[in-house]
Amino acid sequence: MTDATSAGVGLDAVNKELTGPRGPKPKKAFSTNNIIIYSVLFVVCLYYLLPLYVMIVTSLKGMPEIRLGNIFAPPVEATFQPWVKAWAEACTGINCEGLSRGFWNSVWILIPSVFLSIAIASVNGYALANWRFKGSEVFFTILIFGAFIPYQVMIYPIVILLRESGDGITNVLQLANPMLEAMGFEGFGRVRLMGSLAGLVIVHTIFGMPILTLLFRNYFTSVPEELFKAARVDGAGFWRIYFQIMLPMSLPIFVVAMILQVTGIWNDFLFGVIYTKPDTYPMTVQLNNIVNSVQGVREYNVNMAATLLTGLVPLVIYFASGKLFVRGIAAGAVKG
Amino acid sequence: MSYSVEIKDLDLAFGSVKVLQELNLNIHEGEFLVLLGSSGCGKSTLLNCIAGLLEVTDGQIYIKDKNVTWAEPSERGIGMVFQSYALYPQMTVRGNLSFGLKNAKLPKDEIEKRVARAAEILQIEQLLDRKPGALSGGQRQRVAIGRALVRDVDVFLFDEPLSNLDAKLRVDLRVELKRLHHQLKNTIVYVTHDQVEAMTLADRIAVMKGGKIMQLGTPNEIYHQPRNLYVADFIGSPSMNFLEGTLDGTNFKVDDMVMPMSGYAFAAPQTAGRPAVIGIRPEHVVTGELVSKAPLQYDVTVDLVEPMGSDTLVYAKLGRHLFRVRMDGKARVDEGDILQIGIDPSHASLFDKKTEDRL
Amino acid sequence: MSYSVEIKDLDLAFGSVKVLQELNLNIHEGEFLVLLGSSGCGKSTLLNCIAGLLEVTDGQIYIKDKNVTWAEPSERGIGMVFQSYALYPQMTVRGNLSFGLKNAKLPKDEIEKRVARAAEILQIEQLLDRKPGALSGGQRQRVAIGRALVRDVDVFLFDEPLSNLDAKLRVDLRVELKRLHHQLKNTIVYVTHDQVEAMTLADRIAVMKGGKIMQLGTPNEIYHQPRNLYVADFIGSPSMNFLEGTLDGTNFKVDDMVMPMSGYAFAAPQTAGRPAVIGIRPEHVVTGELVSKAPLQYDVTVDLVEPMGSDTLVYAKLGRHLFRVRMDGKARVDEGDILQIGIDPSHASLFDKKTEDRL
Amino acid sequence: MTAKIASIPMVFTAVVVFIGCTLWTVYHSFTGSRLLPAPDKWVGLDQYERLWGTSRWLISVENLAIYGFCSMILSLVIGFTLAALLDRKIRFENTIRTIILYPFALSFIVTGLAWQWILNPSLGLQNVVREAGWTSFTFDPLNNPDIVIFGILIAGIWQGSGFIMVVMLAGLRGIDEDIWKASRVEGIPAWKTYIFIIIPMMKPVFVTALVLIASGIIKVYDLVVAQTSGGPGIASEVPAKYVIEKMFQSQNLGQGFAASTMMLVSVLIVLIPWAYLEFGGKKRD
Amino acid sequence: AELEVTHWWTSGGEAAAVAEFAKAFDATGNTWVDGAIAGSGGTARPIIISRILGGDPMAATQLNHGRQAEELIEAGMLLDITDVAEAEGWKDSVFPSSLLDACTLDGRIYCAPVNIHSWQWMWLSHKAFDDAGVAVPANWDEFVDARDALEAAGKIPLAMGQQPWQANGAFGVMAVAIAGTDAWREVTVNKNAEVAAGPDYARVFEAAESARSMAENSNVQDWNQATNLVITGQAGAQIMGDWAQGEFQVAEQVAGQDYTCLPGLGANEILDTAGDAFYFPKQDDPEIEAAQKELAALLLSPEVQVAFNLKKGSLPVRGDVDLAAANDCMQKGLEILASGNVLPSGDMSLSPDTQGQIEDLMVEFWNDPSITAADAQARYADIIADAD
Ligand SMILES: Nc1ncnc2c1ncn2[C@@H]1O[C@H](COP(=O)(O)OP(=O)(O)OP(=O)(O)O)[C@@H](O)[C@H]1O
Ligand SMILES: Nc1ncnc2c1ncn2[C@@H]1O[C@H](COP(=O)(O)OP(=O)(O)OP(=O)(O)O)[C@@H](O)[C@H]1O
Ligand SMILES: [Mg+2]
Ligand SMILES: [Mg+2]
Repeated sequence: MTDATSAGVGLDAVNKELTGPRGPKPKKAFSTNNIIIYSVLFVVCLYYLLPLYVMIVTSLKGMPEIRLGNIFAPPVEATFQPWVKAWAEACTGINCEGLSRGFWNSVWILIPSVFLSIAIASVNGYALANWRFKGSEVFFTILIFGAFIPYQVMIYPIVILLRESGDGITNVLQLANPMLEAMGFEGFGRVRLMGSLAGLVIVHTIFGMPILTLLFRNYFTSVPEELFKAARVDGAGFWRIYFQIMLPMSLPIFVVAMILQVTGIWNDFLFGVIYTKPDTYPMTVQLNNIVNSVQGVREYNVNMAATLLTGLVPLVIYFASGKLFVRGIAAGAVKG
Repeated sequence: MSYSVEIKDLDLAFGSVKVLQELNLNIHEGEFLVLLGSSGCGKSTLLNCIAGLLEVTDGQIYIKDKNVTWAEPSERGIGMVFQSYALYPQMTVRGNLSFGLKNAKLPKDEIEKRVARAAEILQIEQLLDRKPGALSGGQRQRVAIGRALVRDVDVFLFDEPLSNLDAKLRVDLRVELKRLHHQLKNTIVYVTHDQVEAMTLADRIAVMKGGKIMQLGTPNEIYHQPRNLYVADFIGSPSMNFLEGTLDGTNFKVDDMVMPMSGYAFAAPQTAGRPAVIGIRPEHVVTGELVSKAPLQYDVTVDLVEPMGSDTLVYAKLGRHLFRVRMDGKARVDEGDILQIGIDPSHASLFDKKTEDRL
Repeated sequence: MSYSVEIKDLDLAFGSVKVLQELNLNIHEGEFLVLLGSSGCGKSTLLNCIAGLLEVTDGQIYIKDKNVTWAEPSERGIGMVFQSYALYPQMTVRGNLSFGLKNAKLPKDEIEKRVARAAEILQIEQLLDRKPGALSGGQRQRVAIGRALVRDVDVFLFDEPLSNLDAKLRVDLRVELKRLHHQLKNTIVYVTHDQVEAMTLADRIAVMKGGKIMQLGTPNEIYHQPRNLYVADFIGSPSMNFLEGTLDGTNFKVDDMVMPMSGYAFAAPQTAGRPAVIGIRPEHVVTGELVSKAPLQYDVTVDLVEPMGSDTLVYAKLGRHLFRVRMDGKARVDEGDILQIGIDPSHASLFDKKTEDRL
Repeated sequence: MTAKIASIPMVFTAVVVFIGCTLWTVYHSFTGSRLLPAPDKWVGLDQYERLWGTSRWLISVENLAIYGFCSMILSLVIGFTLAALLDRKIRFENTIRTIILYPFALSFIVTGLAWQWILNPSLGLQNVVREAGWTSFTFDPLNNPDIVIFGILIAGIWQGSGFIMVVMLAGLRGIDEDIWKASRVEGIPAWKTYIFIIIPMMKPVFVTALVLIASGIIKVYDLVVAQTSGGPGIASEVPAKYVIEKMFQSQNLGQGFAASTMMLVSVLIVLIPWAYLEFGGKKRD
Repeated sequence: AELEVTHWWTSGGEAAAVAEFAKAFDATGNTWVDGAIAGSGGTARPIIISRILGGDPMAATQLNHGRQAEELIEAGMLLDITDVAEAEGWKDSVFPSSLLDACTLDGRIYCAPVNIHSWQWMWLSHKAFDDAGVAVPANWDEFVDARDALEAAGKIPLAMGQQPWQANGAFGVMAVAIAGTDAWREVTVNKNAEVAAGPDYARVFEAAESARSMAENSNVQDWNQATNLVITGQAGAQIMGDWAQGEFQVAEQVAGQDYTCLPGLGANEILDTAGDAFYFPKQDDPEIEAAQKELAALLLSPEVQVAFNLKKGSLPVRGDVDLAAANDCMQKGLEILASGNVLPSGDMSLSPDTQGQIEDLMVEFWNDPSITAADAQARYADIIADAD
């Protein structure tokens, strides 16, 4: 009974094999379904790639060619002049340093902002996930609501807040001045938050906080609670658990947060324009300046080169990080 | 022919990973066949092939003598029940039951009739207007079965339908399922990794390992005459005791003990000095008064006692080997006691050491 | 006093949900105490209270006669092992074992000595430089135990340490754990919802339900003298058979059957006509030759047979009641057969129908 | 304790910045503040009356409504459709997903400029089509006040729909594989499964996506500034731009605050039902 | 000392003019840190103001003088440079004196006017009219008559950028030219809504309506792009302030030969005297304050005035400088100035808020052909009635 393969059955089976289908179902390479799916995707890809293509092509053309030709046509004579000009020569007012100035400003804004905002948000997330205290959820809820408050509501009061807290810090620091001066050191000068790099870093930290905190909180919540308990039983405190247990475990989410912040801060325009001064303008503001400083005709090629240059950093980061970015967005967004 | 499902030379590979290899299996009409194996051995894969949810790499599948190798799942006359129930959460129970029928454009009253019948069989009439979210695990499981039931199919496929339930409920539903099978007499292919479930439910069990069927047989055959070491070890809890030694004619030698295997039914005459493994189930080791009746008797030292209520499991030292002995729940033994045990070789199994096959 | 852990009037609430209520529990020095109960009954919560990971709402906790109600987890002299192992994934095994000691600022050579000793006891010396990711489930569990071990604590707390492992490994580790306890003689508080684990491991079991302890006693007491219906039903698989009836003097009447309960040890003299429930374990129902020796004998019809290898579970109809009978694995019974069974009332348990308490 | 100290930045941000600044703004919207905040020049609802009597504000609101509605619908539809297509085990999935998502890494300034260029009628798309022979072809959304907002929409969708697609894709991947199997066994065609089973199951994902889109919509500013500066005329003005200009350019803070308060109110209208569903619902079950 | 100076002069001619300031200032041993903000005053002003408010002021900044700075002065955020003005004798040299009045609040002077800009110009392309085969018009009515010919020749009759202030400015020019000075004064200075709703202004709105239709095909954004249309002969004319002059100059075109400038649309030769001024936000560093004052004095010095205004295409604020190098159009302007045909700028009479409202209205009107002249006039009168 176990192996009921009598001769008859065997024969029968052979007959069946000769007649019936066997193995994988043959696939039509061009089933209607596939044709529809792939052609839709093809068109979609065109739509998404078109602007990039046009920007690149345009940035490589000379002005005469642009005026005559078709924006989709590849450059007849590729020139990198627009790129050079955008990077180093384009003028705003009498500054003709192009985007290069903005680039370094952006870098100097970016590094501390990313670092500080991630540091604070990750500690927040960690505290919210593992060290809930009375009211912590309330603050968290407010924070999340904050993510949806239009920036316009807060821009002006923050100007005042920055000024006042700058003055406040100044006052506190200057209390020490007599002593310092007595000791032969130079006293503290006036601390300015508004218009300074520090101010912008604070603003970015504040506005990055809701989303990042949410991201970190979700992540740390998904870390098994028992790990945290085990560490407590092992006698580790708040910071030790954070640094020795949580931090090493959460590299992926830190990478994700970093990508989000780098792109977010790099792309910021509103805060850059309001909370900085020309010396410290980030690249996006510089870009807007260059594009809007029309001298005679609009130099579309230079504008496009400048645009591409500005987008380059986030694009490079985005392409380099590839799947992580996607995973991070998904992890942070869907759970939230 | 009376086969309900026939699988011929089935191969299945994910990319270069061969999950099923040259698999042959015939399932009788009305049979309750359980696919049993540890995690990752390819049980679900095989079931999905039968259902048509996976495309085979090679081989053929017949259901009711029809070659369905290329057929769509819905054309195969199968119903399927999943471990996670896979109920449509936003539809009521009634919606869940009737969705497939509506889709097949059955007349309304026919749909109603079938839903009512399934609900009656499964005793879920009063739940018809609830959503799955408002059901307990067992009720959900029943709805999932109902969804297969209404479709009036020949073959039911179950993929670990009870694994998500807690122990008590699992036992209850197991009984119910068995009763349902008696009532409906459909062919059932049932995947599980729980050997108790397999033993209690199956007409026949196919023990799988690494994409191959190790043994196909009734629960009794599998339990008492495991065809190889793997099956012997996999089936039974507490598991079989194994002692390594050599087989010399009909004598099995372990260290300096000699066990005459005269009562054992060898599959073939044995060569002398063959390295072999003997397997003895804990419950086949007798103690107390019965020892005197056993052909072989040994003294063992009790190492550890596990009282389990109805039984007591004793871990005892037989020479350098640890030996599991199952005793009555009321037996009083303590660690360090010397215990007399008796073994009947006719209840034992012998395996070749190298091939691991039954001798 | 020789109590290792004392819990006095413990209350714990999450918001308005009272999870533990007026709970009192004393655990002896060196005792293996198991907290047993179904999911959500508050076992882990109680354990976390002892560990100091949850703040109690009311009551006191003493460990080694010291009031630790407000102490930090690390100051309580406890070690804890979790279901998910909770190993620090980025540290090696050695790092995992020494983390707590480093926190306590122990000298380096002392740390090394302790780690080496724990590794030896648990036989994980060769794993010390691996990361948890490269360990099997059982090895991870051992490391988790090691982490508690190195800290030289008085009380070990285990929260379902074996639930994540597969059946075979669970049995093996259970045995190891028991052996370890014999060797170390620490106090152990062990949470599980698996009654087999509880029965086999415990010196005493505390059966919990809804945040209260239903019964505290040795496995034997719990199994044979369950203090109420809940415990009786919860412990034992297959579970107890219950028949409802009335108690008249020493006679228990079910429908038209009368069972003289002369052998039963009543806790108090009984009033006549009291509604009661009798509970009989399936293995206390005898069949075959033994029937003639039993004080009570009945004929039953076999309804369903579940072969389980070593045993066969028979569902039989006694009057209108379904009755589970455990028979030998080799017994041959079929559905529809008439079976003679014998019951010894001295092995049965009687419960009040209303209060559900043992009579 | 340490936890509380470590949370000070968060508490500060939540209370002082988010609540404090919001209340400050709301309060000052009832004053006649000009260039400088004038807390003592109480004018009651005057600012709001003027606001709702200003055609530029009305157009801004109308634009935002059109933009918001279309971009919600389109983002959801496009995002879901693309996610569903990508979920069909197609080849080059990673490449295509990367292509669809990359605009999300670009700023609105960059997006606006790129599309301004493509939609430029004398040099861009329209010109190309005309040169290709279809001389009557007209596609100049950025210069036509009636449809300029759709020109912005094209760019907005381009930038943001990839993100929604990823969210949807994650949602789709989160659906129990067995559900698909069950529907296949029952012979339900894929499109029906999507519509009747998958989409209803993804309700939370849709809600999340919707909230994400909505919170972005209300902040639309950079895009308009870069692409049209609100033109032609005031045809593509949006509330955020109105606020900024009233506050700083017209030096009428009170008016700007009133407008931003209205923006806040509209956010709350979207957010509160969501929060109620999301958090209130959880407590009940 | 290093002084950061913010301004929004970023077009070709403007940038060249600023460079003159910077050069002169750097020559004094100080450093001009240029803080150009591209876009227009609309983009730049928020930034400038938020920085002053935020306690991080620049050392000097361009602002249109007039009422924009009033509150800043009241709040004590701007430096009082009365002493510089007195030392330099601005009272006598600044002409017309209304410019200095605009910098004065309660008798103190807070800003240094640097140029006079008047809006009242129309720029006409000779090439365009030649191509169309009509003579270059000498006034608005002639221009309107030439419309058909221009269109027939494929020209845009009137070039118009899309920036809001352009529409507003063009309307202002028409108001002065068509409604006449008195009506204009009544409306702008006295805020008389009746006049605004009256027949004089009705004619203005009608003219604006026809201008609107003439500018229909002008799809450029920035004013200088519109100017460029005129320079290249694609458009017939543009109504734009004298700063457009700079663009013609950069393009090396010659007034009277390549293009013609018509003050007051050829109807009413009068100029308003708007202009740019520099303010000096208060700093707490005395060294910087000194440099600020130095800069203030420098900005009005005759040589710098000449150099700057030649490049910028605007008129100097001093009556006593020699602008022999100035071209045809500038000379015309100087003559009108000298004859005293001047009006105060709207900036000086209307609050930014009111201007903003008018601007919004104009932008809407210019871009939406469905708004009739009468509608627009009614709304205009409402705004004037509410103006403060
Ligand atoms: N889509 C897939 N791609 C690649 N490998 C797969 C895929 N699905 C399953 N496998 C592999 O095939 C093998 C068999 O998987 P299958 O799901 O059939 O196991 P199973 O016996 O059902 O196990 P379980 O009891 O855990 O459900 C496993 O090793 C698994 O890793
Ligand atoms: N943080 C919490 N907030 C609110 N309720 C909780 C929390 N933790 C546990 N509970 C509730 O307390 C009860 C007891 O939980 P506990 O974890 O102690 O159960 P358990 O007996 O360990 O169950 P299991 O066997 O599933 O682990 C449950 O009903 C649970 O829902
Ligand atoms: Mg499986
Ligand atoms: Mg638990």
